[in-house]
Amino acid sequence: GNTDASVGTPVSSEELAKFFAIQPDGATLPPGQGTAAAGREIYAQRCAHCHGEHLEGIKEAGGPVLAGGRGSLATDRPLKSVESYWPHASTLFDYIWRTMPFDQPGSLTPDEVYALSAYILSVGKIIDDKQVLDAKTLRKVVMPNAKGFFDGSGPELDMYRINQSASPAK
Amino acid sequence: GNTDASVGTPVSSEELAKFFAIQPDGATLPPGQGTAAAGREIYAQRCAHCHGEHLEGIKEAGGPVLAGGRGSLATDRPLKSVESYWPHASTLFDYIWRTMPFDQPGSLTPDEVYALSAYILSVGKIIDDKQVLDAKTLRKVVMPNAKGFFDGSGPELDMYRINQSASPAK
Amino acid sequence: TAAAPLAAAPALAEKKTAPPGAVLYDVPDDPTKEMGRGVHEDNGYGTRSQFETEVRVKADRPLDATSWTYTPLAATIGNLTPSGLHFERHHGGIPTIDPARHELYVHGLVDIAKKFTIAEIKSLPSVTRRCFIECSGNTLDEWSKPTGKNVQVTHGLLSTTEWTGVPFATLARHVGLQENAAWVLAEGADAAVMTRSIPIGKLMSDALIAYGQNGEALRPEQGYPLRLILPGFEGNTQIKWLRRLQVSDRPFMTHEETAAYTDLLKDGRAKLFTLEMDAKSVITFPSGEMMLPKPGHYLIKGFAWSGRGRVYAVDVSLDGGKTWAPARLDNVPEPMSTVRFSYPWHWDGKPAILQSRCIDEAGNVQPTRSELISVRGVNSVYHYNAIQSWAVASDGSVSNVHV
Amino acid sequence: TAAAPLAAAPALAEKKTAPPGAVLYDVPDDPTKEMGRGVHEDNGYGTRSQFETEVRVKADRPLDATSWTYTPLAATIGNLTPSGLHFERHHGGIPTIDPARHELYVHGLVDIAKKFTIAEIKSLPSVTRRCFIECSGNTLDEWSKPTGKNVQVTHGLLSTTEWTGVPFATLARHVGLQENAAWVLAEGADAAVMTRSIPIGKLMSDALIAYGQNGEALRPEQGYPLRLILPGFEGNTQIKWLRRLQVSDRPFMTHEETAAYTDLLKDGRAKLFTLEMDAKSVITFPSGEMMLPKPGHYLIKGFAWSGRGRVYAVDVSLDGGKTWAPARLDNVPEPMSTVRFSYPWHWDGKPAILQSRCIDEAGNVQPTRSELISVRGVNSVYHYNAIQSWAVASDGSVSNVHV
Ligand code: HEC
Ligand code: HEC
Ligand SMILES: [Ca+2]
Ligand SMILES: [Ca+2]
Ligand SMILES: [Ca+2]
Ligand SMILES: [Ca+2]
Ligand SMILES: [Ca+2]
Ligand SMILES: [Ca+2]
Ligand SMILES: [Co+2]
Ligand SMILES: [Co+2]
Repeated sequence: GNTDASVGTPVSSEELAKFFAIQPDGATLPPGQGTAAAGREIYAQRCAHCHGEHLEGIKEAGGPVLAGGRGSLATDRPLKSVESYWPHASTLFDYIWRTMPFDQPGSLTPDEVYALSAYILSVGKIIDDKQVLDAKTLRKVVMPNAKGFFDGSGPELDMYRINQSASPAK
Repeated sequence: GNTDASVGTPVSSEELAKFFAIQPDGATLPPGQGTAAAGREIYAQRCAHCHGEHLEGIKEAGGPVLAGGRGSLATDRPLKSVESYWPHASTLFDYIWRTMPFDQPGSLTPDEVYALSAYILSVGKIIDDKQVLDAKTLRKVVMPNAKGFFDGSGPELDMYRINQSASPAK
Repeated sequence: TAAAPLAAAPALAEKKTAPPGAVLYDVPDDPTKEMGRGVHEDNGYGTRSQFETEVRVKADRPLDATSWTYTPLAATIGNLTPSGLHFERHHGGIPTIDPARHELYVHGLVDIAKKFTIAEIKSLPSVTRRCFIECSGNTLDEWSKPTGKNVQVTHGLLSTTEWTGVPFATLARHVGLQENAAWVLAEGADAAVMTRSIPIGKLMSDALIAYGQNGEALRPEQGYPLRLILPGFEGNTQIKWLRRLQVSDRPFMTHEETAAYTDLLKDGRAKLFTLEMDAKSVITFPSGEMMLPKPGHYLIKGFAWSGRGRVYAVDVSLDGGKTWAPARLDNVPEPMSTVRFSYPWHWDGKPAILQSRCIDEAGNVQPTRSELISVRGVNSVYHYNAIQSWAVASDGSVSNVHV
Repeated sequence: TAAAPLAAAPALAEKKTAPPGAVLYDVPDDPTKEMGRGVHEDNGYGTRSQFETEVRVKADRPLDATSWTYTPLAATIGNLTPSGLHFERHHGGIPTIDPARHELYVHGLVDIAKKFTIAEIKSLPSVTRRCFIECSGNTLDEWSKPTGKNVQVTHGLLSTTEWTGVPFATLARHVGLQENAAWVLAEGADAAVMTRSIPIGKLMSDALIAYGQNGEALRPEQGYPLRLILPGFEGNTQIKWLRRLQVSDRPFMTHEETAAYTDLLKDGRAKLFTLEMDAKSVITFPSGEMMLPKPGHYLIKGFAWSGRGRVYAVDVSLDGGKTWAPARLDNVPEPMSTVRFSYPWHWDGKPAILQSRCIDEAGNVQPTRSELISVRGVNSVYHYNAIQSWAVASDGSVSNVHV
């Protein structure tokens, strides 16, 4: 029984540099940059066969839609995409870098991820297609649905409203 | 949930006749009979290769000793055999019929089991080698160690004797 | 007599291979008349019977590496899910990880960032406890109309396991927590490098860094060699192949807690961090695709669970929710664990609609479908916990219905 | 990148086959950079990790059909024994039984003799509970001198399972018991047609006609499709492949309760019907054949159990029994079930003798070896429950000793 703090090996920040996690403030975004034009090329080569030439998704390939659906969330047929749903651009960078392309995970450089992010955001008309994305600019991107979320933790309190129309007093 | 006694199918005594279990009173011994002479022949063919020509057991074959060891139980090298240890002849009949020969279980007729029992009991000098064993005679066989057992159920009370020699008062 | 040829057992002669998880042996006519097989033919790790055929079924998805399998809930016995039948949900497939090369990093807002080997983690005092894991996407096809044909598909993203591991709080003493520590990123070593942000309060109350499952090491598809166990939280947060815990003062807003695993409401807003699984239950017998041979006595059986504490009670309705009566609880409820319930029923042969509802010790009552959709709409995807209805027709057939 | 060839993982390249119970997969250098394998490659029933190698080991016996295997007690995690590692003892080998052709007969001193199909038994209300099974021959080589080299061999005829089945009392209501019912013969459908006489009081208090083990059907070697479970009783009485219960007014004096499984004393007399397993415990870490790399902190771990109720406490001694101190109990004790205990220890590098003793809720205290042999001699064979001593030498090696 290790009853003191002796278990485990201290690690340096150099050793930790192999990990990443990008928070919404973008403070830990890596050096690098990219544009939609560069992103379009990479996308065509490494993403389009799953997500479709126009980011429309390919059902049989398993790649979901990446743009469109803006304004659809409160309708009967909500379309959730990067454009319509995602609250933070940091998530896009983090996720692509982390796990895409699905068939070659962990193979993209930061420049490529900036470029792909720029491309997807520009197709979604969230940034201008000339915009250079880097650690400084990406953190300033405001997503269309940025205010669409609220903290849903805890029990569903709406389940505890008394239905007035059903109350005998009415 | 079956809340009544409706589950299960009643069975007739004919259907139950395929089972057996011989209790010490021998009440359920089957019809049939056998002698040590007949048993010796069967034993040589079907038992000796595991239990040894002289019932001495064959370690490598896995067949335990079947006779001998009388008077050894209270010594440093007790030898437990049918002759020295078993309290009831009914058990011998039941067990041989149930499961021997080990490599051909359930293949013996009651006559063969009477004969084999007679042979093993006569080698152990428990019955005369001329004795015909059947449902009537087998139940009268008194085993040498018939009185050697007592009910051991419940906790080991001997563990609760205070050791007088270790008591300070002495 | 030697073992009879396989042909003597017609049922098996037809299918020449054993079911998954089993080995095919000759079936003697009378097993008391043939020596059985010796010990250690299995080389020391046993298999299930060749007569047991229930398996996890997989979702019909384009990519098996981001897909799921359902536990055969109607076929499991008792309250544990056998490890080989535990439901799965992977986002980058199942990695094969050598535990000798796997380490857990704990860093961020800590006094001493550290890594821990599996051996080091196993050297610390451990806790063993039972809890369910449910995917928050369980039952997601039932919002608009009855869809799943059987209970394996409607509710099979649910399993119950006895987990062994080290409390997060124990590790926290070995790294030191800084005062502003509030959220922790948990990261997996799979191809999805799966990440979720967990409130530190949850981690410090009952989280386990688990290495054991039902008495042995975690199964590969459950995170071998390490998994984060968060009793009662949605399955996706209980990071498998755990390699890293990063302590922060705020959540990370990862893909799985923004783009996915958030609950869209009618008004277009969406709920973040709906982490606890709600009070829920389901009848497993009789259930969809089953057939009651004739009127008579039947024992209705099912599971109930809640991510918000112990199950307090389960009610059963035989008339589609008009009247309710308490069921028996077949095991002592444990926090964040399933209970088995049962209810003796005499079926008179007339059409009936069977339902169950869970009440947890916090007082939460499993809602009807209309109650649920009145507050959540039908596009939430996740956290569907409405009362399930199974219709028994007069011919004895059972099907999934909405009332 | 595609999966690297097997040669990339040197440890596995050497042994071309997976350990028992596992399937061999390619081991990527970095599992986050390669898509993992998809769901359902296992056809729906999972296997353990290829890195988990512990197995049941078999006794060195002339006939594998009457032999036993030991559970690797030092390798199991938590309190359950995985079904694939449950110890075995067979007297006629493992039969392969088709459940569709298996019936349980209940007859003798009953009002209506009946047979029950497996489906009928499963239709009745069931109980799920955890208990250990220990062979009364467990530890039998330790009477005269320390013999077993490791804890798998000294104590591995012990396993803990969650069993599901129908209480005997439930069946008894379906057949009716006659007034003089006192003992019941239980009979197996194996080649040994194993039989034991069980007191009716035990059957009516907590016996189960079990069909479930750890969430699924019984494993074949544990009695598939039916086993009699008698919590706390010696393993041999818990008849596997159960096919018959014959109610009587007296015991049957079968081979296994006269010639075998009786306990010979010094005076030549022998005890019959020593059915309950006594209070017992063993340290599994550190234990025989292990090596402590250097002085320092270690967490002593072990199991304690009693067939006479719950474990109340476990004491540990570091000096061969001169002084004792209470250990932690790592799980809530359940009746007739194992508990895990642990004890934080700083080893100073000097020779030490580690012991544990179990105290059950009835007040029974596990005896020292001299206490045990003073009342039982050294030829009892069965029911050896003395305190086990493991000697830690100054080089860190651990071995089995008597003190
Ligand atoms: C082999 C198929 C495949 C390829 C190639 C691929 N993806 Fe994907 N992508 C997927 C799948 C499948 C998912 C959903 C993953 C899951 O189920 O967790 C996904 C999800 C995403 C998402 C999240 C969508 C959402 O709303 O949740 C983004 C963004 C994305 N991919 C971007 C890319 C980019 C950029 C590339 C190329 C660099 C790429 N993908 C290449 C299959 C692919
Ligand atoms: C293939 C080997 C083999 C053959 C052939 C065989 N036996 Fe056995 N016998 C055994 C084994 C092994 C045991 C112990 C069974 C156990 O472990 O439960 C045994 C046990 C016995 C015992 C009980 C001994 C004791 O004290 O417990 C008797 C009696 C016996 N056999 C009689 C017979 C007779 C009679 C035959 C022939 C008709 C026979 N055996 C043929 C292997 C054999
Ligand atoms: Ca709301
Ligand atoms: Ca005594
Ligand atoms: Ca055969
Ligand atoms: Ca601090
Ligand atoms: Ca590889
Ligand atoms: Ca009666
Ligand atoms: Co949620
Ligand atoms: Co005994």
